Amino acid sequence: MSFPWLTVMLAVPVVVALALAFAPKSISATTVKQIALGTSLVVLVLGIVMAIRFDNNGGMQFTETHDWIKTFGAHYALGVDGLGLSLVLLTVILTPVVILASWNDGDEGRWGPKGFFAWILALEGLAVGVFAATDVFLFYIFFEATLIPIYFLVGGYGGPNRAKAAVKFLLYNLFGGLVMLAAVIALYVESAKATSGPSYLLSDLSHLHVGTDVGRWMFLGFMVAFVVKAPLFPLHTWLADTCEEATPGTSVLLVSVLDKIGSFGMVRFCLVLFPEASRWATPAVVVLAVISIIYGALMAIGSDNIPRLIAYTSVSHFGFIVLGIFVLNSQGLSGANLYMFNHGLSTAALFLIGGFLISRKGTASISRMGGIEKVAPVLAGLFLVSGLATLSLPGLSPFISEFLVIVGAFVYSPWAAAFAVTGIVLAALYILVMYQRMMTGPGPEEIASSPISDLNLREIVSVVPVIALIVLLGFFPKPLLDMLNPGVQHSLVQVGAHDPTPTVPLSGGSGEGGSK
Amino acid sequence: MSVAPFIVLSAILFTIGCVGVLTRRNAIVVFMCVELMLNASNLALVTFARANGNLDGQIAAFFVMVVAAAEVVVGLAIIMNIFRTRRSASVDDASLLKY
Amino acid sequence: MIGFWILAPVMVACALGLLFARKAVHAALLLAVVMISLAVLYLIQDAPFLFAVQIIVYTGAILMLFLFALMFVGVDASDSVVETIRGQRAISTLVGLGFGLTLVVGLAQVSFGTAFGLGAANKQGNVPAIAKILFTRYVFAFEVTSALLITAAVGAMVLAHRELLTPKRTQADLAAQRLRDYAEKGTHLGPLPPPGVFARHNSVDTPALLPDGTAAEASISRVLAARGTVKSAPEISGDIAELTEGGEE
Amino acid sequence: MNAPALMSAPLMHLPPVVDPSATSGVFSLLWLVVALPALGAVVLLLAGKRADAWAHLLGCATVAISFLISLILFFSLLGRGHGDRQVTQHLWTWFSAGHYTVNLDLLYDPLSALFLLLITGVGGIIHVYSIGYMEHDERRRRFFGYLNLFVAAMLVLVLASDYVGLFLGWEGVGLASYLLIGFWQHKPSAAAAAKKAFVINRVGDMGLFLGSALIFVTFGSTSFAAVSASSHQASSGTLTVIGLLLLLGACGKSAQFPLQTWLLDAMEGPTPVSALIHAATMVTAGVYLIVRSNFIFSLSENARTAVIVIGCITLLMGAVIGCAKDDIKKALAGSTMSQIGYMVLAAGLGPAGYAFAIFHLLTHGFFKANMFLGAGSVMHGMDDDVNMRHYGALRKAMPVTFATFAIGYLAILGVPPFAGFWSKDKIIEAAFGQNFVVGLCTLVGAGVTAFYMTRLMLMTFETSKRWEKGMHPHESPKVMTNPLKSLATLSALGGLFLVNGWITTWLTPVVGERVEHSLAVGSIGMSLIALVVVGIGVAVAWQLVGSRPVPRVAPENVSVFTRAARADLYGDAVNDEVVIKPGVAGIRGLGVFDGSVVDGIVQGLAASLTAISVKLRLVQNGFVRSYALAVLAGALIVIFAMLAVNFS
Repeated sequence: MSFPWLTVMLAVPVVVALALAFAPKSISATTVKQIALGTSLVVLVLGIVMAIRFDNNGGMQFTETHDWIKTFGAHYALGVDGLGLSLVLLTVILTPVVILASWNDGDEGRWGPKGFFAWILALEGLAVGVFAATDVFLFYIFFEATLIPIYFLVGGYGGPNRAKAAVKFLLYNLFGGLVMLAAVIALYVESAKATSGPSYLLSDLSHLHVGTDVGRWMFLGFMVAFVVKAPLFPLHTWLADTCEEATPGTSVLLVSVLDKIGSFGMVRFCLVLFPEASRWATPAVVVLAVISIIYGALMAIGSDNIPRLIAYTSVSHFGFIVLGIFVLNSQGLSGANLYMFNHGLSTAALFLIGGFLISRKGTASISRMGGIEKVAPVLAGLFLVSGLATLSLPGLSPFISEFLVIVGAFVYSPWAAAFAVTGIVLAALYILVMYQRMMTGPGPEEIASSPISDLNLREIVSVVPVIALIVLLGFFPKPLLDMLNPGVQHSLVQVGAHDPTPTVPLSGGSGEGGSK
Repeated sequence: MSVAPFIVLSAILFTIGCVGVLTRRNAIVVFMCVELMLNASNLALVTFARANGNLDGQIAAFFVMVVAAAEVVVGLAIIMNIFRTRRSASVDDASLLKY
Repeated sequence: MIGFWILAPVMVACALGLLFARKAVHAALLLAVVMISLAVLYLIQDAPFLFAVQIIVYTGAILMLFLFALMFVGVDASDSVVETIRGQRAISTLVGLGFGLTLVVGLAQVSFGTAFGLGAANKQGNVPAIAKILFTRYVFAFEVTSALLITAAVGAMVLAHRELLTPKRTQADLAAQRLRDYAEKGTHLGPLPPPGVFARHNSVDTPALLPDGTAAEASISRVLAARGTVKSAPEISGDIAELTEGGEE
Repeated sequence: MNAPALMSAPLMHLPPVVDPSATSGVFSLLWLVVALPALGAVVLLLAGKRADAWAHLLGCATVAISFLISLILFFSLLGRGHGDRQVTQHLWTWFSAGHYTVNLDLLYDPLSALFLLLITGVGGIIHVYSIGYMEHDERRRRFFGYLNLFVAAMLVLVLASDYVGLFLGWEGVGLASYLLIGFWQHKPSAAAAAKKAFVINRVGDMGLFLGSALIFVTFGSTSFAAVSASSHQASSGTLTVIGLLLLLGACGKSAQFPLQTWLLDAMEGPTPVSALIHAATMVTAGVYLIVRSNFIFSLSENARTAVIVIGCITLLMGAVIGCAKDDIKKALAGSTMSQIGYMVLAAGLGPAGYAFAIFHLLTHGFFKANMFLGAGSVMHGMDDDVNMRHYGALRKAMPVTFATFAIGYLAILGVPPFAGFWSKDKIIEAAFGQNFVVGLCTLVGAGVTAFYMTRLMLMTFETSKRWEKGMHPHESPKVMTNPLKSLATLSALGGLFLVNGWITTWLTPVVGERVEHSLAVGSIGMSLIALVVVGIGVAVAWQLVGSRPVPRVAPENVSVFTRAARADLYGDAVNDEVVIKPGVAGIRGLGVFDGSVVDGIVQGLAASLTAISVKLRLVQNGFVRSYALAVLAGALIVIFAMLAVNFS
């Protein structure tokens, strides 16, 4: 049994978090921050080593399976395939960035910096656990466990009425979680009927063929939880309020990492466990996704608060991701999987830089800002690049995933693609309108009165790697795509969907283009 | 001697006891109705003892009486207390424990 | 069975009376009648021991306790039949009737079959048989009930007990209080004069005579005075004159 | 040697198949052409203040070197045989999903060769010019960084061998134009113009996005080679839809009819930007797209008619707008819009017009850039005042600028020896060959062009002096006039491209054989007619503007046409009315909807729960007897339930 990579990556941050939490009061704030940063870097190194050792078309790797609760058939089973590894990598990359960026955000919160960084590390550990769980029961446990750190992070450190936002967040997600619990229990009942006794292992469950009606109800159970988590149109209102009140670092972890559990869950559980129901529900989900693309974008254009605007852009991007998943073809699914990683990076950059700006200006309302480009060019420049990434400019990584999703949507139905593509125009609008109102123009007079300082070294060091990764993946997405594609083919085979052949068969060998 | 009439009588007495508890407002009368209900059940117990031919019914009735005694003692003490503090023995006056 | 047919209507009537009796004491008495007829029914059903216990313990003790309580509370307390809770009377009669009907109808359909009768069980007499069962199979229950009775007694005592709110007054305090009252308010010092003690009249309502022949107020209790049943001196003097006719005019 | 595949459908001339051979020898330098400006951009943008001293030199150097390489490549391509002029260089596989792979390859063939020369050549000249023009701007390093970024993106656009690669260049160019239009960000109007340009481009890009998606769905790949090989097998309906989508993309980028409003606002940017981006290169990207996708357009008749219609409308609109504008740069922008209308129209004529569209594109690149830079030097002299009504009699004050501007003026009019004459007449000829109405439009357009160009020349250089007080215009420094001279020579000698039809034969491997249309009146006759119409235009302009004193303030009581033309034929008004006002209202309504309805349901749920619990609380009224009643009722219900269960 090889070295338990995933358990170590899961345990290290949680253990350090506990150590920090119960550390003596006398520990100074900077040492807490250094320990937190150090741990997250260690986990990052572990993640990178794991990625290097990952063999692209080796299916589920780094697996560990131990019996946990026999009667339920629940196992402590971990393992990652392409998608799982990419999201684990996203988590371990973003956490040090967030820790570095929100260096002194935790100081005046309720439990001080100790609590702040302890909760962030706990969140990282649990997130890694969620993405690595290959047992539905274990996944559910982690799924609910991740709510707690976010609740305390939002509730303890953040804007004026953060308590209300934290409660709303918790109730919304718990509601989703409970509906999912019903489905998990139903899953137990179904798997108990199977000859081999009840088992929550994904490998066993995927062979389980469930009746159509039961399958559909269970599919809906899972989908409700995931639609709340990856906020789609009707169940999205909690995201904007939470991000408005939370510190930028928490919003990054919430939107870039935790909301991915929703879309990750759809790919990992909905498609694999309930293929027939997924095909049955595709039209409805595609319509819902397209609505949230346009709805999120319009709301973003209309909002006057930076984190709120970024949150609504994420609603629109999640619309794209879910659209990519449920058009059930390889372009769409590869695009969606890639989109999860790219969206994580671009939103993180946007949130963090927005956060630096808000901490400097003291206000988050766009209308009260102006002419910042003259005063803080580096901040404006980085903000523009991350904004361009959000509106998926080619050459930056989100473009490739958005293009693939729209191509996938076009394969599914031209109308879906036509409506989805308006999203790119709305994206251009909300980013550039925001940039124009904040950065350009002479700016209100108070610019002269309170000149804001440009980014300091710490802030630049925290954001630049993310932006570098965005540009790098914009031109060389191949390594990431090679990691994701085998998983995509496997899911498609599992769902029993196949790509339609192009209407005009490619004549002769020159079809693949390129060199003779 | 057939059993049915006794049981029917016991049922009637029990019902009258219930209605008494619900309608009378004097605490002590309510208490008496409770006693009436207990006696009705004793009657049924004794009748069934005879019907089944063993004395368990009667022993049960005996125990009922013992318990009734203990209950009356404590109940009346409570009513005395309420009367001493509230100068009225009406059941409806002790209605502070409400929404 | 005839006994039953006689007693049943009486019991039901008394029970109904219990519902409508205006005075609590009447309700208590009606209950006594019901209990005694019940005792007779026990007797009819070969349960002499319970017959005795019912009469002595239940009616004799518990019901008497009720009467004591009634005396404390005062017979006239809260007898008004006006219903305070809206709709309570109507609904409770309705529900009560429904309940009764369901029971009676239910029981009527149930065939109890012929009774075994307690002949065999009471072979050595009812009481020894009960005792045998009571002290073998139910001995634990028996002990528990005894514990229950003790706690009930202690409970009643605790409930009835009233703490002395002010310090206990000694005899010296009382004497000083009496003198203070006499000094300030002129209240009669020392015990009040006893009632008049005469040859043929020494009952408590005969007033003692002051030297000038008038009745002494303080020698008669206020209650009797209030009630106006106090003998006056002239009434008594009439006897005296007659007895002492021959004496100096 | 791969003769065009004639095996199927002999009657319909088949589009040439893009079948490039791997680069060898000198062609392997192809990637350097793109890499140099890109590297320049990165260095200039990331380097801090210390790069300010040599920033502009690096900027010009990178473009100059890539111009040299393009020249070398051009001549080595010229040296190759007629059929073997398509070369590709595989950089790396960009991304793949399922069996759809997109390679980032560079395709160098006659069409992109010409574009390379235009972009790096004119671009280089404009770089040199902007050294002088941006002399006293403290952020010049950033300006050159953006210019290099633009050149790199435009090169990617013309060298891409795949629609998605083309899209990379396409949006890169859009970003560069956003940055450069909004270069003086402190001016709110510049920032707004930049945003407007980018958003309207993005609306066009939607078309390109969906076009490439449809191409993938139909052909299984988006590389030019694959698509051109099997485009004749696709149904005409799909081809038409693809054509229309690509046309939408082209309209967005080349400011054609529905999406043309941004071009006039783009004049907010510095003049070299207007010259490079909004005259020579970026706005012609749409024409390049149509000509490059000839394997689609030549196979679908109604797609081409749509292109022709759009071309005609824009041609006339641009000309009319050009007549009424007092701002010299906006007048030139109007004329650019109409000249591009000519090119789009030519491209729409199918195989007959592709070569002439590109030829006119080159010549227009020369003389329009020349005139824009001339306008820039006039503004430089009049310290950035753009209103022609404050010019007048600048001929003596700025002789060199006047001379170069005049050459440009003669070229755009189509006066014989100059470049304009050769390219525009060919288009008019081909238009008449297609159908009479289209030909007529081109002729009217030529006439109106003559009118507004003459009006511009007269108001600026000839008429009486109307300078502001204390204004003494002076000739621009050498670094600005030399580029003017070189551009003037180019716009004069541009016609050489056409000598014995060289350009048409040069472009046949890309766009296919040119179908000759014999004209009733012959080509010389057509040129004469065109010259007559131009003469009329000049005369009318002379009569209206030359002979009367030019009022210093734009007169108010003017005909309804002039008022419409001043408002850009209400293009902006239509956009505001149809898109922006309802959009803003819709968004505000959505905000309310989201707050009250979606959130309302959630809050409402919580509120109703508390309301119910308040009602239920009243049941505990404190009376023992009510509780006893409840107990009895409960007992009764239990009995009923048991009876029901047992006896049912």
